[in-house]
Amino acid sequence: MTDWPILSTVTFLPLVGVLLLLLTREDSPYGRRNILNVSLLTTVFTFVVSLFIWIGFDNSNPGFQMVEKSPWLGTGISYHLGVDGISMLFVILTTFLMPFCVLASWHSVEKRLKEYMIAFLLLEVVMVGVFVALDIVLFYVFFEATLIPMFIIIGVWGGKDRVYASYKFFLYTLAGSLLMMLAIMAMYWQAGTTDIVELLKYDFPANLQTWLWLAAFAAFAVKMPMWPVHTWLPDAHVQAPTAGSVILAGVMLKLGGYGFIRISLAMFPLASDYFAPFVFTLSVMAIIYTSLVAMMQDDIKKLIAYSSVAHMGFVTMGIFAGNMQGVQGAIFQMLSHGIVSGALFLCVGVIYDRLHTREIAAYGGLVNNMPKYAVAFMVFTMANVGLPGTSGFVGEFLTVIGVFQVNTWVALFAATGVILSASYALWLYRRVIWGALEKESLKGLLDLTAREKLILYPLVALTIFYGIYPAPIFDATAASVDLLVNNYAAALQAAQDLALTVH
Amino acid sequence: MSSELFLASLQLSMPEIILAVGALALLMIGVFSGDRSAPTVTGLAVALIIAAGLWLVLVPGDGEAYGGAFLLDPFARFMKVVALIGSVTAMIMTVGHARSEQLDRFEFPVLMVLATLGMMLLISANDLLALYLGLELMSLSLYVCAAINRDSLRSTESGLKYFVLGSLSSGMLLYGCSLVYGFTGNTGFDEIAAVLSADTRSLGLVFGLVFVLAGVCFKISAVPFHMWTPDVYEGAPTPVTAFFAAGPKVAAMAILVRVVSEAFMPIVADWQQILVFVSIASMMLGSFAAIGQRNIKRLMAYSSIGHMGFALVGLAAGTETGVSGVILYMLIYMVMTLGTFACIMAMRRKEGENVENVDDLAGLAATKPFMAVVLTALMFSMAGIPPLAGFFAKYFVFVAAIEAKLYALAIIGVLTSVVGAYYYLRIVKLMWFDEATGEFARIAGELRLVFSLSGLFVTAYVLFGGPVGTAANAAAKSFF
Amino acid sequence: MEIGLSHYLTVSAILFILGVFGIFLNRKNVIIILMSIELILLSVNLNMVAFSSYLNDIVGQVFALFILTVAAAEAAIGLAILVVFYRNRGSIAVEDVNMMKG
Amino acid sequence: MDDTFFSTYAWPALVMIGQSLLVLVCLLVFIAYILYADRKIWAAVQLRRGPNVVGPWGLFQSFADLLKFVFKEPIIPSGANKGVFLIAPLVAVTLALATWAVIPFNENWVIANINVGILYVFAISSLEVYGVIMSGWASNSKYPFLGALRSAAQMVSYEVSIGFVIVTVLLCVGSLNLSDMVFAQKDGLGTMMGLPNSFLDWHWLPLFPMFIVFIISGLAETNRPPFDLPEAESELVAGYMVEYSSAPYMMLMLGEYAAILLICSLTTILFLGGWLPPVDIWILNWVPGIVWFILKVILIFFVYSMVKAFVPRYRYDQLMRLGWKIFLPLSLAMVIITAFVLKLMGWA
Amino acid sequence: MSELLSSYLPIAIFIGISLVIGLALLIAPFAVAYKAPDSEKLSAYECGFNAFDDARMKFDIRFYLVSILFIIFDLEVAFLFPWAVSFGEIGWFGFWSMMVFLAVLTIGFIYEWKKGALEWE
Repeated sequence: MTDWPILSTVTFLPLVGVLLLLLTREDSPYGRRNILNVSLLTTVFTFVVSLFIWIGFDNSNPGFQMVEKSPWLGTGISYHLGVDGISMLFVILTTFLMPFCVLASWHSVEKRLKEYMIAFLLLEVVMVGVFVALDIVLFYVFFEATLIPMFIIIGVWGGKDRVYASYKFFLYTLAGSLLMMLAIMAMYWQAGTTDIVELLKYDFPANLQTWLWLAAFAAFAVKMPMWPVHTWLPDAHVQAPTAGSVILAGVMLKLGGYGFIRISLAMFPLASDYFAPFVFTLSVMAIIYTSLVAMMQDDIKKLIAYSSVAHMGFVTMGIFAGNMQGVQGAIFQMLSHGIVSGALFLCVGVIYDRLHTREIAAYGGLVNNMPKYAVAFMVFTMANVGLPGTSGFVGEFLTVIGVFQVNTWVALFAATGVILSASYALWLYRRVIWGALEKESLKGLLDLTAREKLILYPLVALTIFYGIYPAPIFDATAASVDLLVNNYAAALQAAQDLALTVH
Repeated sequence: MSSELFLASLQLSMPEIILAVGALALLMIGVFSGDRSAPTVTGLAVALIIAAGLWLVLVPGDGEAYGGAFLLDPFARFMKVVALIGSVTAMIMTVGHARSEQLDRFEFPVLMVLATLGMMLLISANDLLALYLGLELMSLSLYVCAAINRDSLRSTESGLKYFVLGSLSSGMLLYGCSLVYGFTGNTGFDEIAAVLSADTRSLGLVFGLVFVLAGVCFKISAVPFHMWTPDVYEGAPTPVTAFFAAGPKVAAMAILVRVVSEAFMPIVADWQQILVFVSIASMMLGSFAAIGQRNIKRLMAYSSIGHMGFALVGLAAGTETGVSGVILYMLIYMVMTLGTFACIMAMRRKEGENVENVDDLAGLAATKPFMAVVLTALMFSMAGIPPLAGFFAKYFVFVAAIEAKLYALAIIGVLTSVVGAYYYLRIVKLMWFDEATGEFARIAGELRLVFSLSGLFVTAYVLFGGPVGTAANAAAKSFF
Repeated sequence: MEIGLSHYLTVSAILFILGVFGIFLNRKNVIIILMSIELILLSVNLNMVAFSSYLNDIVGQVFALFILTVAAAEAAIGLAILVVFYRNRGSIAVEDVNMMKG
Repeated sequence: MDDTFFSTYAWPALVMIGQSLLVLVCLLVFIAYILYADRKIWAAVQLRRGPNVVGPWGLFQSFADLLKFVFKEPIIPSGANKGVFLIAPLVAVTLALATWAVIPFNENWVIANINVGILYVFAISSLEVYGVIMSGWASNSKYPFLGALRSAAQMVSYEVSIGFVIVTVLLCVGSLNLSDMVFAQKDGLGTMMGLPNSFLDWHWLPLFPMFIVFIISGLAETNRPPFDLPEAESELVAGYMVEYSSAPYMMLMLGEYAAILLICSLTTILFLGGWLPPVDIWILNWVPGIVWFILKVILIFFVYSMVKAFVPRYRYDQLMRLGWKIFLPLSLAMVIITAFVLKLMGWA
Repeated sequence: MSELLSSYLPIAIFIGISLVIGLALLIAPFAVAYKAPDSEKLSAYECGFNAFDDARMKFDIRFYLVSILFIIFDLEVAFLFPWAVSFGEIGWFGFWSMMVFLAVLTIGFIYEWKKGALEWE
């Protein structure tokens, strides 16, 4: 098992599915069935294989594991893969969510199913790639490559304003990440390597760090998304098909957070420290402002999208708190949000498939004929709010604790965000689920089908499980985060000492 | 010249000799057997170019020939191979279109061979005189190629425009050459460099430099010498446009690289400013002006202007990394362009008419999925989205710019590439998001081959880019 | 007055500028453009020969000879293209070269 | 003003002016009599008497014509471009006369013994086509226009062959100076065979085909019959001269005859040994070189006149065919052959 | 007097005098001749017709062709002149260089011939 390049296998396994899909034909019900089966099998199999990463993962080792390295492109760039505690669980999260995306698209995608599935499998390849890449150019390649399939997914299978949304998504992200590309080049020029392991050890000069941090920030902040560059997200979410939203919220947003931890915080500690208040300000703005905006929404998906922005505010806040609780909380929050927001979009997908509208006003009293749905939806809403006992609580709590050690006011404002999120989430739940079943169109709705149960129940279980017993995740991340935080503190200390000796 | 020296010269320039003698032989074959020989002549022309390319690849040995006017080094070899690939591909693409575009005359392949010969000479030029002659041989053939459809007003008009502006540019180039000659007393690049590093430069020489750069920039259609490009691209028959966009650009860029990094290396500060300006202007114009274009050939013209701006970013750095970036950029650009033009040439309605509006691509993903996938890959590649080849092209030139501390250039570069992405996306959007308005006829085999290969190249570059990059690095070492 | 290099260069510069202006300011006839191009090439030749004599170096004159040849080829091709254009358009006025706006 | 200026500039300039005037006056008088001779010869062939009224045997006919032309009313057609219309004859006559500046009439009897003499002649005579084009275009009338076009095309067509012919001579001589060309004919094929210096050494013998090509091309170049298509009376009346009258007309004619004489003297210099006597014996050497020169020119002119009298006019397509398809390949081949032979025999 | 001046000044003087003679001849009739223009006399000659239209009309494309061919071959001659003059000094290399050049031109010539550019029918 040791020699087997498991990371490459997991990363590129979906390509096998792509190849198989290319051989199928779509023009009959059987063909359609074949496509779905192939996709489902591929994603499930990938997930199963990816579990071996977790099994083989050594929790006590803070460094990179399962490393693969070979020269590539002949100009200093190498094909270098590996996982540590920070990235490993994101890989699992990605492979875990993919089968749900396939299942969620079972009936809802009517045209060009084959291309749809191919796009999703390619997306899986590049997303996993981002998390396992240990060469910064490779990282960038995967990071940026997510744009192509996502653009097509939103544009082809999206809603009515899909063209606008896909353009906005693409160009926002591209503009941000191209600036990061310049930062990567500058890092290469400065450090003479693009290897993340090497770069992590490299001490960038303080003034250069500032610029590099800003450039990287542009990319990750857009991807994350942080207020005020978040505006592409609601559009993209609303227009994307259900599975697209799941992936967007569940995984793509995490690319930004992962980037912050892996690159901004770890490589530019001085700049991170310098800019931390700035990030806190933006995060608090995001938490409060977008929560308020979320309350004003008539569209379920848009509401969830804004809530995502708010939750990502906690993440950035936690990351740049720069301490153990903050960073671990942020990672946990991202993983939890990956599951919860993905699940919420799946819930929306369930009723959207039935009624083909996402207007909140079109619903009401669903509890009467969809009790199971109401239960599932409730669990996710609670998790979204951050109710203790759900996974959402752990992350939010930890990040707030983390930031409390750094800045009390920020923690205070962030805490108000929790209250706000409770109000919009519960209000949404009330308007959709509670109340009398008055609308004619809703009366004929059936409760969850077997497929939908298969989608939602595992997520419900997981949400509650991690809410009660988050230890497996902390165990995995602890060592790496500890190393990271120590390095961060050490770098700050060193800079301070230097400053003192100079004066 | 002693006979051994002469024989060595002959051997170094054998690919050129093959092309020259071959072109004359083809002309004779053609004229003695009439216009129905056009397919044969095309086939033989392809064989000739392949023969020249094989000689280049297989026969080692570098050096100077003809008293230093002709230079074969790894750089020249690499660029020549690239240019030859471009020419031969463009030539193969014409086969199916010869009749409909009235290219079914044997002169056309002969002219293409001559233009290719001009490119080869240009790439190897190591003297202002050789540069001029190579450039003119190429340009004169291209002028005629542009106007080859003599019954079409658009074709002849584009030929006329190309001719007038092209001659103006060679006039400027020459004026520059004369000043450089006058103020350095030499026309050989090595001697010019030697004089420049020994003396302080004079104002007249800077004028000469500016004029020379202007003349060459015209050929690569960099702003502000781009005026001809959209019209010529639009007016010339599509196979000719494909030809224009491939080899000549590579050759002109090669000589630009050689002129600045060999002859004018000692006054790098002077030409760097010029190239930075030209590069910024090209990138900006290329991305902004393309937005409103409806004709896909015109769009490609602006796209090529923009791409030349990006390639110049690397050159402006004036370093080995930069040159290697330019080399790779030109290679990748050429492959993408040829693939795209193969797709454009495949835009033929079932009724038989060729269409060239961007909107005609609507719904292509439904009607011709394979072509749509390839064209999508090409468009994303042109926009510079990883993991496609176009990204790496941009990556290498920008690395060089950062290395040379041209931050502003790099930042403007990435911003314009976002704008550029917008119009490439429009094509993707049309193909994938919109409903088809009509269907294209069956795609000719050679076009399918070309765009498949091109699509394969841009997608698979991540896998096999290594050797290509190494070769480019080795080629760039020629100058440093 | 001794006629030196700078006089030749000045004359040639004036010719060159005349040629360039002839191309851009002329709105009437394409033939005039062709003549302007020839004028530019002649100014270059003057430069070349003047430098050649000044530097006591034959290369400039060789260059001039080549320029002459290429100029002739260029004129021939230009005329030929102009003729086919005329056949299609029925005019060689500059403002009629306007099928494509660029 | 000091003496050096006078001795280095003014005096030589005065001498030059004097020489030039002398040459030009003699030339014009010569042309006058050549014209007379032309008419006489033509008349004789046709069994007419020709001009015989003015002066004894009509010897002053040309001068009478001159006076008549000058006193005739000059007409400028209403549609004509006046400036160009009047400049055209001036160009024609000036260029035709200017060429004579480098023609050596005898050893050192030359106005300007420049080292690129033949190039000068070639250049100036190439310009003569401008006079034709200008006059035809300025007249704004169909016949002159077509005549000028034809004439121009014909002149340039044959100029190519003439160029090649000159190259063959240059190969043998190795100099562009016209006097050198004559000197080079002192020794040649004849002396090589052991004969004394004689007319066998001249270039006409080794380059015989070129000699013929040159003579015929000369006819075409100067629009002489049988190649007088541009002024074919039956088709174009008088070609580019239709609208001309009075002195401008006379100037065009003068230019033409000056050009014809020039071709004759060029033939003499290139092929017939210039001022050299036919055989190098004392009695012939005693005769001044200029006499031999003039005699040879007259001889060629006589041939031209006879051709005019005898040979029917060519059709235009025949004319172009002769020029492009026969003379051009022939002279090109002769250049190659001459060069090859010279190289092979080690003569060059 | 410098050598350049001594060999070219006579030419300038000669041309000047030719010009003066030409001008004198040109001006003479305007000075001395009797003038009585009328509109018929001044109209263009057209075999008794009134002129139909402007005489600067379209004409046969072949005249262009001839002029183009002339330019090419005349330049060939321009290359041959210096070659021929220095023929004795350039050896076999010079000889064969020119032969290659002529061969290329001959091929061009053959092409023109076969394409019918030299026909005048």
